[in-house]
Amino acid sequence: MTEAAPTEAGVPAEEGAAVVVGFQVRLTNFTGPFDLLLSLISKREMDVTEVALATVTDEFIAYIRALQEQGEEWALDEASEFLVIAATLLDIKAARLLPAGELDPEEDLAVLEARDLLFARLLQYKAFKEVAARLGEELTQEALRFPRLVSLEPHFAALLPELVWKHGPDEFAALAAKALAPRAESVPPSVSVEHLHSAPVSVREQAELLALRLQAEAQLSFRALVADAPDAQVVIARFLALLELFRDQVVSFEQPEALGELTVRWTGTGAISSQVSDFDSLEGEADG
Amino acid sequence: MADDGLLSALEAVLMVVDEPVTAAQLAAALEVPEPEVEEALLALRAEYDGGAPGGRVSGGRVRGFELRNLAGGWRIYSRPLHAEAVQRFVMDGQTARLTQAALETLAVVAYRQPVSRARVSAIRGVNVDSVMKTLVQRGLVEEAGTDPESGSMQYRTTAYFLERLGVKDLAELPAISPFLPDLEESTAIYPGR
Amino acid sequence: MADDGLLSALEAVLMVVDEPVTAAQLAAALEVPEPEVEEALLALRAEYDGGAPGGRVSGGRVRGFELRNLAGGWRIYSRPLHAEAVQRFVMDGQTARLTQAALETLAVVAYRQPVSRARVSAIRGVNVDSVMKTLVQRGLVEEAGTDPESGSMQYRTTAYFLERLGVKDLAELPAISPFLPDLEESTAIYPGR
Repeated sequence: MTEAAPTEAGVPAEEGAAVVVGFQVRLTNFTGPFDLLLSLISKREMDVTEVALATVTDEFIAYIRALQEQGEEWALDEASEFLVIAATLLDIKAARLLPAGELDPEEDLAVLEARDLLFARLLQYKAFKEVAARLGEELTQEALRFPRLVSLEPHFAALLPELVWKHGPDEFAALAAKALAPRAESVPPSVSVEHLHSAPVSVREQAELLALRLQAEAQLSFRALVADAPDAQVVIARFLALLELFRDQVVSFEQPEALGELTVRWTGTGAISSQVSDFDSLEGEADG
Repeated sequence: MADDGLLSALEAVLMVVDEPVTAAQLAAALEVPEPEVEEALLALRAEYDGGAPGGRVSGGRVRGFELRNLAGGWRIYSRPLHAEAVQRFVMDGQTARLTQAALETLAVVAYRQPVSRARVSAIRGVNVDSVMKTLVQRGLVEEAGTDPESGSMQYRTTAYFLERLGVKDLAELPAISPFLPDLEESTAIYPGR
Repeated sequence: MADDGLLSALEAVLMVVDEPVTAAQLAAALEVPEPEVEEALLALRAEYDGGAPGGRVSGGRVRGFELRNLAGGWRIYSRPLHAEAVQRFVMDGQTARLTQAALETLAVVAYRQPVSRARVSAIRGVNVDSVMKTLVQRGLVEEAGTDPESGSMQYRTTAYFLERLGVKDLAELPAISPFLPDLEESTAIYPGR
């Protein structure tokens, strides 16, 4: 993965770009994962296509990683939304790295569906973002006009009908409590768990497990490595873990023919690399 | 064609309104049929804009104020050309600009209303609870009852939003991409879940 | 003779200011010498009264509003000729109920008095100028002198408010949560405020 974090994405900053002294990467606050994704895609002057998504995945991951390293205080629930997108991007990328047909048809379909849904959501967001910009311009323009809003002349004011008043002291106090309550912005951020339908699987843990097994056996088939996986998520996690280990150059793959048996060989020396996964360290943030 | 007496009486009432007022309300106060009031309002608007009202020979000058039909009612505004001068006298927080997050949330509510927070969150990809609260507090968005199916609170834009935007009703909002997919709330973009 | 640009700018300001403004204030805001402003104000007044302003050939119609110079300040009022129509409008049109915004503003004044408009705006996160005006007009709130430090006008509730609420004095207002922080900061959806 490229380590270059994106700088200065071409999207207006919200409450100013966050800059921490001593850190070279300048980050812009985005209003959400789609905002970031669109910005990355437009920076590369590409259409919203599969190619674009696969290419920007690394930058997307790098961006959220850089945010973390910078100690950026972002709302945890927003972080988890970023992670959902990141996970989808990674799945799409992973699918592209495989020779056609490697995934079983069901999983393949799932990746395709995820990709299409991501495209659709991204397009939807893009449309709203564009129309929001127009609304913003119109609101700004409209703010140049001031309505006539003057107090009634006393002789007219005297004609106002008697006020209908239905609040007792307690109701009024409740109203005051509400009006004086700290506003939304002061409420501590809470983590949304709506999208978490099942326990997350740690890619890092799976990588460590695989590394131990591979170190012990020197080489194993992928089939053997996932034989004890209880569900599809663990299989996916192990697959992603292998990609990470491959990146770290501690394993090599051998596959004599398409769709044939995939053999994984341990090529690393010394202790297991602790730097297992970008993605996983983020996941730890979300579920920890 | 509206007579001078009606134009003048309308102007007198418009001087004391503090929110957009409908032709029907004006008709009731003036005891004149509503269509006549509507015609007179259009004549006044044209006149303030420098046109020649109802059959007059020559137009007048462009006035420093304008009559506009917004958010379902008529109201007098200062002309944008003079905003700088007016601002020195009217201390008003109205010019505060909304952040991008607030604008996007407002846009989704405007085009998808009535809509739940969860649905807006799904479209924007982020939690919108606090932004929505602030929009409600600013009077741009209001609660619109609970959805009978899901039981979740629905939100819609207010008349004040229309007024701030300078439009008469929701149909006047700029068109949004016609190819916009109308995705349901699902956030299940993650495969295998 | 006053040019149309100056007349128009003056109208813009006069249409939206609530308090009478002096020729000197207008001259400063528009960056025009005071005698020119005075001349223009007289021309406007004559024009609204149906006269031919500054050398124009023919006069217009008598407007439903008039420009008056009271106690050294200028302000636009509705013309007394139409008082009957205006009265009918005020009596039917005005809602006899306080809006939610007015109630909440009143609640903040009641529990934080004496308090300035700026402070109430900060607490509520919205501009409260016009609702405060309504509350004063309704006799529920009154001016309570200026704050010696900031020089801003302070507001307090009136005896009429206590009467409507059904309590004898302020001490009888039910206590509200003692844990409420006294937050001044303005809302975070507006950048740079």
